[in-house]
Amino acid sequence: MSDETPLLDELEKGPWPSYVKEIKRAAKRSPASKDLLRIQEQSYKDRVTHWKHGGIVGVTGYGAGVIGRYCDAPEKFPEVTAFHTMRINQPAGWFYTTKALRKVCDIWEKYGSGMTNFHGATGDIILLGTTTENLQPCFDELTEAGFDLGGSGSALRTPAACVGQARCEWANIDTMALIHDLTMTYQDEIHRPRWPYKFKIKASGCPNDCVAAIARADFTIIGTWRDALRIDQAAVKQYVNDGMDIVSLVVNNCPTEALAWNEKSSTLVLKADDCVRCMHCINMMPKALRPGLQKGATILIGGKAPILKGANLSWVLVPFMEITPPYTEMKELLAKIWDWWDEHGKTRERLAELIERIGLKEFLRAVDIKPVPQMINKPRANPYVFF
Amino acid sequence: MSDETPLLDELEKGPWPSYVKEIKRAAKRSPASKDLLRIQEQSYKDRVTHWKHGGIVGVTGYGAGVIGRYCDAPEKFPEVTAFHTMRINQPAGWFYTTKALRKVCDIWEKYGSGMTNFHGATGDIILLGTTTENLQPCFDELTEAGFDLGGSGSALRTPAACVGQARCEWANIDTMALIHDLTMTYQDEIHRPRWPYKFKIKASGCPNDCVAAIARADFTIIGTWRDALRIDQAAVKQYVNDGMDIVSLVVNNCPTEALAWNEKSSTLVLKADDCVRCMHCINMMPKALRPGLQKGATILIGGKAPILKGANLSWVLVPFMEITPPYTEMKELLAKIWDWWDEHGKTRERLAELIERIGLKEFLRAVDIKPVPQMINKPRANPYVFF
Amino acid sequence: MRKTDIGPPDYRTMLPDVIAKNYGQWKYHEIVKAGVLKHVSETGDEVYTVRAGSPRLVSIDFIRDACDVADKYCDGHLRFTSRHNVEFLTPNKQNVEPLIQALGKLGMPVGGTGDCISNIVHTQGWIHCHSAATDASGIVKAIMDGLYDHFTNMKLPNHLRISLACCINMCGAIHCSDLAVVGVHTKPPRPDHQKVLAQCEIPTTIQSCPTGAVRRHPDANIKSVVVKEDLCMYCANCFTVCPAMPLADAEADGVAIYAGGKVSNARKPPMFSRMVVPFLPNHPPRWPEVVDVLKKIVEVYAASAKPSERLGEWIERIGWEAFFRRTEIPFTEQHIDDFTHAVETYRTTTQFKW
Amino acid sequence: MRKTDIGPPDYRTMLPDVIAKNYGQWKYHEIVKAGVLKHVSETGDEVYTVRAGSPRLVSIDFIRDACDVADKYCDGHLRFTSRHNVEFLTPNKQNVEPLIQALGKLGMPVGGTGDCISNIVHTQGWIHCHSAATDASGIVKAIMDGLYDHFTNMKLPNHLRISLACCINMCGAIHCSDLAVVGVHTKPPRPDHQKVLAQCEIPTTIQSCPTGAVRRHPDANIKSVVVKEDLCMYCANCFTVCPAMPLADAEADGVAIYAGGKVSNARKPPMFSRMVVPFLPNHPPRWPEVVDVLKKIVEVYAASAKPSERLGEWIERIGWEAFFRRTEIPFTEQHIDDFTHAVETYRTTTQFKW
Ligand code: SRM
Ligand code: SRM
Ligand code: SRM
Ligand code: SRM
Ligand code: SF4
Ligand code: SF4
Ligand code: SF4
Ligand code: SF4
Ligand code: SF4
Ligand code: SF4
Ligand code: SF4
Ligand code: SF4
Repeated sequence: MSDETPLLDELEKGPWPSYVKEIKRAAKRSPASKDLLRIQEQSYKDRVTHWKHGGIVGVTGYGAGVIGRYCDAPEKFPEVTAFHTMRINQPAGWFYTTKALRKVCDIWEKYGSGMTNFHGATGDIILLGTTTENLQPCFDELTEAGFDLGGSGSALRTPAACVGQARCEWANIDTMALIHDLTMTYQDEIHRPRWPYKFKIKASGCPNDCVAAIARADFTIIGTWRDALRIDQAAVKQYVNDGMDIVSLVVNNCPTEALAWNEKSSTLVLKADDCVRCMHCINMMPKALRPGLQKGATILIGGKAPILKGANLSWVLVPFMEITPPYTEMKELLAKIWDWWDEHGKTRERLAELIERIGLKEFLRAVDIKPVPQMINKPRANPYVFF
Repeated sequence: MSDETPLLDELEKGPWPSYVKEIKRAAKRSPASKDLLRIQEQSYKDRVTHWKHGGIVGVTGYGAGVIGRYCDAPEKFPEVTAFHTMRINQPAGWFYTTKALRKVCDIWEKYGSGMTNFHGATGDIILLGTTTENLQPCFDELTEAGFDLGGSGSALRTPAACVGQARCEWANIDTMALIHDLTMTYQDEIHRPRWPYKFKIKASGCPNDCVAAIARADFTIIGTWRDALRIDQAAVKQYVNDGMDIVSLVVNNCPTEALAWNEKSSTLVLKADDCVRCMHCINMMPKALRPGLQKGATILIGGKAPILKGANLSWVLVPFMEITPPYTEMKELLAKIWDWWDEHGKTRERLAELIERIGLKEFLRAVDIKPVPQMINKPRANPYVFF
Repeated sequence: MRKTDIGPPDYRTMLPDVIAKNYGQWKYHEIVKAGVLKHVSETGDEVYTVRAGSPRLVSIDFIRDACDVADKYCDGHLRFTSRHNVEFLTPNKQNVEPLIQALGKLGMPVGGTGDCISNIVHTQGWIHCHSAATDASGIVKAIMDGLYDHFTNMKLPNHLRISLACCINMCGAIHCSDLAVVGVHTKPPRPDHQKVLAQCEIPTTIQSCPTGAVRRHPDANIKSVVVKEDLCMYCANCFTVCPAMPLADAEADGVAIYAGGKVSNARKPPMFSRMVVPFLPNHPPRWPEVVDVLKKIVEVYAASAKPSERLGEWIERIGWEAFFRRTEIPFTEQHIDDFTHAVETYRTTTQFKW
Repeated sequence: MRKTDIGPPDYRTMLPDVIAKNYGQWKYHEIVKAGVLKHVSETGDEVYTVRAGSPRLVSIDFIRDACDVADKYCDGHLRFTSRHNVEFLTPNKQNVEPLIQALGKLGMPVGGTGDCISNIVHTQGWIHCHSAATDASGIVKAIMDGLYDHFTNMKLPNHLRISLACCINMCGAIHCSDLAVVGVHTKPPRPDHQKVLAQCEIPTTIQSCPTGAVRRHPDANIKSVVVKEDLCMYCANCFTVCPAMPLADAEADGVAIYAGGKVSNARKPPMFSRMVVPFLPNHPPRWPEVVDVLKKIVEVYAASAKPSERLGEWIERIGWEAFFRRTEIPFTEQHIDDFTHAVETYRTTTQFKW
């Protein structure tokens, strides 16, 4: 069968780096990648996928971390007959030494297609495509090198953190330390699926939410502060002198009218009680404004994609939680949530969907948290109340 | 049994006119009103109602217009054993000659309790409390006097109009003429229930919606205009000279930033394309601003109270309809809506609930109106689309 | 012979001359003072409107009194408003003060215009309805006494509309009012097995329940229904179709208070009223707890809202958490929506006030 | 012996010195130019970050190239971002330009910071997923080529995030993106009666359908399922649990485009992306229709939004009717929600633009 890939070749053109080039590079040494290229060209012709559901494949002792894949035309594409991916848990914040990365590359050159995703949408390193036989030895060498598998299936998925205090002045919590700790604490939950469905945890250091935790995590941790944000009036003046139209760019964009510009004293006036910590003014004037000093996190729950009952954004469960090792309060909360979900959840029912079905009231009772207005945007409009 | 009403007597105190005084006045001549007072006192003691469901009572040839009522203790309150109300269709806009009103009073003195509601929440005159025997003769004298019954049950309910062009400079349509015409056209639909449930029509002359049509009518007619609102700059200046802070009170309250205040020329600048005709600026400066000249109405549907599936506000069906006698376009639309609702609606299913159940798409096809973005605030967020 | 389907009188036969003459030609209006409107026509004509409060539940004597005033000052015409106030219209400025005097004598308060609290749209209650979970006219009287000054003055940020319905059928269409008082049951219906068969269609009754709480009686010999109490939300649909399952209960019935609704499209689109107090007991004759909560909310609103801001617009601006803090109304489980679109009310952001 | 549950490497072993030293002490940052960040610490230390675009689907050679650069200029460290860009960090200002040169040689564009279009979060597509209704990396490449200048420049009102998912499972979590491209099927699954019994649990398969479209095969002898086509919304849940009912179809599969979502809490709370184009055909290799629509939207947005206004904030301000008018995208039945909370999307006000 021909090795020509006229359609894919079109995707080598243009300024953006080309994944087709990448597959071709890998194909030089990996027959699997060669067939990957060919089967992709086939899909470009047919305009359908040529992959089938994977059976249960994996490594001893784990129920997660490998996505099984088989192609639907092994006779045409023998080298990708089986083409499983391994999800490798990234170090929190996605920092690497080149030494560690090269090691992963060497192992994958030996056991896999040489193709990867840096990174998967959840955050893992995705080692894309190997055979069933190679899974175990590849895993063994990876653990030797200090890496382990991430989550898949009805398990806790690999938690993720924004860069946080490692390189961001706005991090109200140490997201990387927290996520590393949780990941280590919940190795069993990550590797051995036992729940109604997947569960995701993500942590951002401030409401900018640079890991999109509120949209993608059943359990969303977002750094915040209780006191007033800090203002360096001199630096504010500097921005204004440098020509920033502070009123239209900053003051008028405050969602709660918490800011005012005092022309006379050319100072920025904050009504701290009205600030909802949206970050906008801080984002606009990083040299002049900073989060407050009483730092902690808001815990939100329920974020997920549309399957099955529609997408959810996480909503506020705990307005403020102090975030200090060993994170006991958070872990106790997670335990209560998982118990309740495990007990009442149907198969493929995410936490948010279970709460929608059974009611937030029941949930709050189960995790014994008392209702506060911060949990809602607005009270009920209907008169259909249970007493 | 005692005629003392110590509890009700408390409600004769205080500055607001007292309905208890009113019942006592009626009681002077009406034994029924005397027992009404006593049964009300009873309820004030027991803190429960003493009225029972009414059977089907009414006048010959009509299925609507009378609400049957019986008390649950005829032995104690014989005079209100049967105490039905008659709903009398008000003249559009609730204008009366004293002659007409006195006539109604005389008839009601003769046949009823002498107690009334001016008016009922739908808009009818409510003649509150009479016996089954008196219904027909009372009705006959009322029709002689030029009055007729309104709607009840699963019928078209008495339509209502704001005062409109009779005494309001903002009326974009002649609400009273329209509502009178519709009421006359649909006498049969009003008097002979035949639908899955009730149906209500209300018309307001502008988006201030002084009959709360958007909240209370399945078919909501609200006057509007297509061109730019009219500005009398001289009158604007006058307001400003009289000390109105036009920027904070008017300009800044425009929901779409369609207004600007030009300090130099001290003129009010309108971006007509951005105006959503909310009325605020006009409301604030009635002497300077007026609706435009291309007048018509927006038709909205679905408004209702919570029973059964929750309350609805009416939503836009026809962004702009010209409103001129004989209102053919509107009547054709009503016919299509009623046919579809009649065919698909379950018992006690209001139009909005049927649309929620079957889908707006189906409804639009049935009444053949093509979808426009004005019908929605925002497109779907979910990916669950039927093609 | 008998007349039917003649419809209501033609409104044109009911109009005062000045209205008929200037119909559709009004140019502008001003509020002369609380309760007095002046409308000016393109023709130069003027009409003064004096608006007076009414209990709505009135005797024919009341109507006749009003007619007497109208005959004296308004050439024998008057009208009622969509909120049940009475309006006396006259082209003669001179008539205005005497009119006000005359209404004073009748005990009819003049007001209800502009930035005020107008009449309360309300319903039947214990006066006439079998479905009532509370009274209507009685609470309304108590509330209007308590807020009387706001009817006769115009010192609020914008007008404030109060409505009351004696059960959740909400005949007052109170679901979009600045302040709404609604009668609620808090105990399930008690089917009367003697009467059910006689008075009710059992299948219809079972169907009527939105939560499926009404079930056939387990004992096949008893032709009646039972209520699964934990599923019941006391909506009374079953009672509406089956009189033999009353919910009324002296202790368990009372009122809930909702706030922040509006109907007009001015500035913000129309909004639903939302729960602020899930339950207050029925304490006739004057429902003091209800009056106090409403007064408190009006006070805080009047003190802190901006000009033109409706109650609901103000709450949206400051946030519900701030509303509960400032009004000192306790927040409970019941405030959290658990009906069909509940999730749409959850706070899916880190934006909130402490 | 075999190691398990060791977890990921400790991030502390992966940090460059300057990061380890100033961890938690960063004071402020500035964007030196597109793709170059400068963070300044309380200690006075500085770190420069050069951000480079990556196709995400890369060979180990690509990683090794990046490592070479990092060894040369970043003391052997680098990181990846939550949008799959590669970041090279160095305390030495002098290294920045050479770094950029070196990346240029490798064909890695520098940019993705500030008011730009960063990398596209995306998924597997025809490269690896059985569920794909379209490809991922291919469209992404075509789109980034088309919008390349917005990656290397910062001339938008705010940053604009594009995401892509090859089926409505939405692995890219694209449901809150400024612009989202999602693979959709538009024909029901075709159960393969031979395979169903062998490969699928029939009850589970029937249950899996949210609309109840999957039914037992009417012929009791055929142990399989049928699909009630008019109930099917092509969500593929049945296919996820039962491989024997594929939906993939060359003609009927394609992509839908959603817009206006955001995640950050800055100014407006997070928002969902909403449908702007219900269906565009799969036209590999470069999906020109898709690229054109996205370019058009970006153009109109860039031209008319205010500074700091995200795409969705801009649309909310001008209104969806104005959005469709200005972008000249046709409005169809499919845009109107008919799912669970549909009514919440209807326009319950007279406020709209013509
Ligand atoms: C690899 C990855 C996409 C990528 O290219 O990066 C991925 C790939 C798959 N996802 Fe996903 N999901 C991936 C991140 C996500 C995310 C994003 C996230 O985690 O932040 C989401 C949205 C967030 C969420 O969970 O709601 C996501 C929502 C889904 C769903 C819908 C779940 C839902 O409740 O809505 C499914 C369907 C399912 O679970 O059956 C799914 C199912 C799948 C499956 C396993 C397909 C299947 O049904 O078996 C895909 C395997 C593809 C393959 O052949 O490799 N994937 N999936 C991502 C995981 C890589 C990693 O571990 O880092
Ligand atoms: C008399 C009146 C209240 C009043 O004191 O003014 C009234 C009284 C009753 N309404 Fe109403 N409704 C009255 C206006 C309304 C309104 C307001 C309106 O029409 O603008 C509404 C809300 C708007 C709407 O229709 O959604 C209203 C929504 C209901 C409902 C709930 C309907 C729904 O779909 O949500 C019911 C329950 C039912 O229909 O079974 C109801 C049922 C009733 C019944 C017939 C009780 C029953 O279930 O049999 C009440 C008879 C009371 C009695 O004994 O006299 N009434 N009802 C109003 C009619 C007077 C008139 O004709 O002018
Ligand atoms: C007489 C009446 C119409 C009728 O056919 O009966 C009426 C008459 C006027 N309304 Fe109204 N409205 C009347 C019920 C309403 C209602 C319906 C209701 O209250 O149930 C509404 C919607 C209420 C709501 O939004 O919840 C209503 C919302 C308005 C507004 C919008 C105010 C706002 O900012 O939201 C205006 C504009 C204004 O007041 O500046 C308005 C303005 C007016 C004007 C100034 C119109 C004009 O130029 O004549 C009239 C005198 C207002 C005043 O009282 O100061 N009218 N007006 C109704 C008097 C009721 C009463 O006795 O108090
Ligand atoms: C590196 C990264 C975090 C990480 O752990 O990897 C990051 C880093 C920074 N983000 Fe972010 N954000 C990163 C993903 C995100 C995401 C998540 C996403 O895009 O999926 C979001 C939410 C997106 C959304 O809202 O849809 C995000 C929303 C923000 C915002 C809010 C902007 C807004 O007005 O909505 C800011 C503030 C700003 O840009 O002024 C911000 C600001 C920043 C700052 C300035 C924080 C700081 O002081 O260092 C960092 C440089 C921003 C820049 O690129 O100009 N970052 N940022 C991520 C880089 C992704 C990329 O390669 O492009
Ligand atoms: S989420 Fe906040 S703390 Fe984390 S990287 Fe983004 S801006 Fe910094
Ligand atoms: S953080 Fe947001 S809410 Fe707080 S003051 Fe700044 S702009 Fe306003
Ligand atoms: S609705 Fe408009 S036209 Fe009708 S009375 Fe009110 S303000 Fe005037
Ligand atoms: S009517 Fe409303 S939207 Fe139009 S200009 Fe006036 S305030 Fe703005
Ligand atoms: S609100 Fe309820 S109780 Fe009151 S009149 Fe209407 S139906 Fe009767
Ligand atoms: S009151 Fe409502 S919920 Fe309770 S049983 Fe009756 S119908 Fe059902
Ligand atoms: S979005 Fe769908 S097709 Fe794409 S990877 Fe995820 S599950 Fe597979
Ligand atoms: S695609 Fe979805 S809707 Fe269609 S049959 Fe399968 S599960 Fe049901």
